[in-house]
Amino acid sequence: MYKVKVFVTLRESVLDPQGVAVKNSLHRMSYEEVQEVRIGKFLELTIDSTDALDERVKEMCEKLLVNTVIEDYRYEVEEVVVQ
Amino acid sequence: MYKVKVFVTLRESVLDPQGVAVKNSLHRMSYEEVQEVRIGKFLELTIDSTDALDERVKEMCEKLLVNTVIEDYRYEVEEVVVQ
Amino acid sequence: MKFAVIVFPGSNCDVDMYHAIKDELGEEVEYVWHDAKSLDEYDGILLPGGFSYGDYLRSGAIARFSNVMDEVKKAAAAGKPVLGVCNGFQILLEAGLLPGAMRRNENLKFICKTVNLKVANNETMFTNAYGKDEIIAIPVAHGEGNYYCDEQTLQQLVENNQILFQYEDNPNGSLQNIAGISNEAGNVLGMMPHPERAVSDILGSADGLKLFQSIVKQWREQNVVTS
Amino acid sequence: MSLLLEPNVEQIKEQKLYRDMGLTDEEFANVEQLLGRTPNYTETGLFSVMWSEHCSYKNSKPVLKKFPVTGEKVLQGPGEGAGIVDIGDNQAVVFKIESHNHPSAIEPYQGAATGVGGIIRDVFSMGARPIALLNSLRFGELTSPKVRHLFEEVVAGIAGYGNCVGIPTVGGEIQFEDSYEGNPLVNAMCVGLINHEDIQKGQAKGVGNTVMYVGAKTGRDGIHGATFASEELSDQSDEKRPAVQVGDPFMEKLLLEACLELIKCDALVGIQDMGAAGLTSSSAEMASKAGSGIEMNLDLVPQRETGMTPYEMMLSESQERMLIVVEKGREQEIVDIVERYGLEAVSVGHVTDDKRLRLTHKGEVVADVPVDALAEDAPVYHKPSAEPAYYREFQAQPAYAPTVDNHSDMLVKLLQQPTIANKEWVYNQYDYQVRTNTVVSPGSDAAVVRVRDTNKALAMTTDCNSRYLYLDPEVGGRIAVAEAARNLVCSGAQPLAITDCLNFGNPEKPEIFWQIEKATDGMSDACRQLSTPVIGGNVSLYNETKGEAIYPTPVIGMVGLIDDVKHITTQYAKQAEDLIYVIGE
Ligand SMILES: Nc1ncnc2c1ncn2[C@@H]1O[C@H](COP(=O)(O)OP(=O)(O)O)[C@@H](O)[C@H]1O
Repeated sequence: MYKVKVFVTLRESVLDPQGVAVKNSLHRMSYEEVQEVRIGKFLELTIDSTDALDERVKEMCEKLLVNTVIEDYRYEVEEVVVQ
Repeated sequence: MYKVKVFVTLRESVLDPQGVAVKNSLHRMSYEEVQEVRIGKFLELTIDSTDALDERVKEMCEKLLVNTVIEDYRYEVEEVVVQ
Repeated sequence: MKFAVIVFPGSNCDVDMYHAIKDELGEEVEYVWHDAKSLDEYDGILLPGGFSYGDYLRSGAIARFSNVMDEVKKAAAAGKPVLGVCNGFQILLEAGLLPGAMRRNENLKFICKTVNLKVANNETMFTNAYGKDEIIAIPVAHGEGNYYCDEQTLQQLVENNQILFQYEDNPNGSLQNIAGISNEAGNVLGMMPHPERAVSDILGSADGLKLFQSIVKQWREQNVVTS
Repeated sequence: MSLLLEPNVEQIKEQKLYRDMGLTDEEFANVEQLLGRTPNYTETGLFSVMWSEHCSYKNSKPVLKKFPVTGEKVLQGPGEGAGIVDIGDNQAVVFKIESHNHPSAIEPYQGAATGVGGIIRDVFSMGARPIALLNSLRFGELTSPKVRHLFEEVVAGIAGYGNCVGIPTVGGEIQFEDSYEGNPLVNAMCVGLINHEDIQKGQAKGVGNTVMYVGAKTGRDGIHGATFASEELSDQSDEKRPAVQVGDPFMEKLLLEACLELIKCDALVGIQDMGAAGLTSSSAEMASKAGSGIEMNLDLVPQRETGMTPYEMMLSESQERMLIVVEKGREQEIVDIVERYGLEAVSVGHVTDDKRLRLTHKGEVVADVPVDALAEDAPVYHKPSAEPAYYREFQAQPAYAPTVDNHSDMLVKLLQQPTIANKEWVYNQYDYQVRTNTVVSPGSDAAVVRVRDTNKALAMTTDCNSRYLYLDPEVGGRIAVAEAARNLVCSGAQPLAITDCLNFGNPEKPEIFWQIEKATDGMSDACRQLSTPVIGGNVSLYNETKGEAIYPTPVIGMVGLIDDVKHITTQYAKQAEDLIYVIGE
């Protein structure tokens, strides 16, 4: 059993209106030390097979989970011991 | 300068309709090895101060970034060298 | 002319599209379920608005994998008119039938109101009944209509006259005030505003009807029936 | 949480654990008497939710009796999921309003969203196609950041749910006033359209017929939501936070379409939404109304989480679920219809003739109680009532007439009041046009939705000026109904009937109960005068924070009929030089 954590972020060149809004809110709450906020997605997949794990995760990301026109991604794999 | 990465996930027993829809879609695309998908948020804050960093990040999370009624979070701090 | 309105789980403007075609345009129209195997019998394909698959993950991201999308691609390649409105536009983007991507509205809120559009190109199968630069009133209703593409793509859109509709007063922050774009061949149109909501005076505007009339006019010209 | 940790019968009784679930000592004794024994943990849970104010109306029944509920055109009065009024041509309008105040105070987005989801299910479980949504909202003053947050999130939640399901949100009202600061009001109303022959009842008829479960899986969401809705908000409410449910409007849309197809299938006998108190109220009420019983095997209930106990399953308020009764042997027809929409329909039990709700789990009977005890025998309280001192003081004051020096300035000031100001910011977030039948959009006196393929249209509005009710609940109650009627008439409609949501403070305080009594007197009076019977509604009591009650707020939802779309009128000035008249006193 594997836990795959996928981090999806907007590409650098794409404006992140949500991030800007959150940053502004933080400033209003006087957390002025915050220079920038970027908001992305964090997906946790529980996967039950080892076959070509990397390859298949990449496929899932590029076909469905990520829109590569505006998003970048990276992922981490963690093995989980099933009791 | 610090990069703080915040991972926000739905609490265990909270329904994640988004995750369910994505899982079903992956299955239709024949990634049947995927047992579960949970979708959360991934925030990157660039912070320009060291003063009570941990404390203030926790505050920001609990006051604004995270809806503690239905979400859990954890974060990582990374020091960034400014050129 | 016979239209297909594609119904995905979560589509909700399918009924509006259907009635616009049947009651106001007076053409033949049928609902086609998302798992349909063929669209051969239809002359025009309509992807309606709504929240296909709840718009979970990203609008249109899951719907694009529906069986019927292969058929939509075939119809597009065959030069049939394919119109995606709102969620339909988002699906066409995700499916790669149109370039670019959608972001959340600049103000991060869903926006429902009637806006003025400029018909930026009236020489297409979707706009031939409009005047050049005609201003039309069409409702928008979306949370993710903030169109984005890279510089190079934008340049191509401009050079090929693929931008058909632009907002007079941009409600969502889209690049170049883009409200609707076509593919290079000109037979696939994606637009955020809802022409099917503006097809009779009782609804506040009938400006959208000409879009459908344009499609029919072009189709009639190409398919002259000799009897 | 597992079975092992559940208290046993003695512990429940000796440690008075039933109190934590909201039952009083007398009520518990009453349950023991009805059962002839002490209830176990699951059974105590069943009674606690069914006897909560939210499900049993134990405090409000005496006042609700006063409402006129019948009329020539009324096809269904209070008692079912929603009321129904004939509009001719074999068509009828179905509508109801409901509160989701407490969940919205705790988690405004999801609280408001699931409020919308619940009221939509009430309408389509009657067999009707929902055609419009309205709402009525009350918050503290916008100067408080906390209030602004609540306001933004509630509006976003209503939009998020309604827009996705594809039902236009066409109207509503909003008031900002201090008394709602810690206890906002979120009332949602749904209007549907039905053909007479499609009207469904939530009844479990026909011994041996199959009880099926349709829709989302059951999780541990909102356990004790019904009890929670019947309690005052305190700082401890934060600890009850897991009680908040998360909605899935996409699932609701599928469920809606599937159910509207199901009602065309004559294998369907009864259908009811699993609302507050979920499986418990739907099963007990369906059986009680039909004079039958239900036996369910809880192992068969679709579960989202592992290790759920009978108690948890029965009290879960997971959203987007329906309980249906199907002719024995025809289950597959139901499964086929539902699967087309990507949903599950599972047989979980059958109808019996012994008028009992019997539940089994892992081969054991875990509850066995009379359905009428749950659904009918809840206590009814006639709370003491007392005229509040503040009211006497107001009455003693001389009538006040403000002096205005500069009318232009005053007008501008008035228009700047958030309660009076333009509400575009709100309704532009609602898709008010989807289904292309909205003929008069938000912004006029009432919304108007045409009835396709006829010349008819329906006008609808929600209204309540709670300041008037605070000053004089009886007159204020009358005014609320009259205002709603005027809004409809100004749109060209003949008012048909009302639905109401009685939002009040703690009824155990005599002054509050007095407000309830007086307000409902006034409303009843106006409803009689205007021939607009009450065809359904909802009660939300205990709207207090730190002992301070909200203003008495009985929200009126009214629907009227326009015979011909040509007669629709809007409130806007049409052209220069038009004359202005004042009609009335
Ligand atoms: N919560 C709301 N949801 C949708 N529409 C609303 C809401 N609040 C107000 N509106 C719309 O804004 C308009 C003005 O509302 P309101 O200020 O309450 O006016 P009135 O006093 O005439 O009822 C009405 O058309 C109403 O339907």
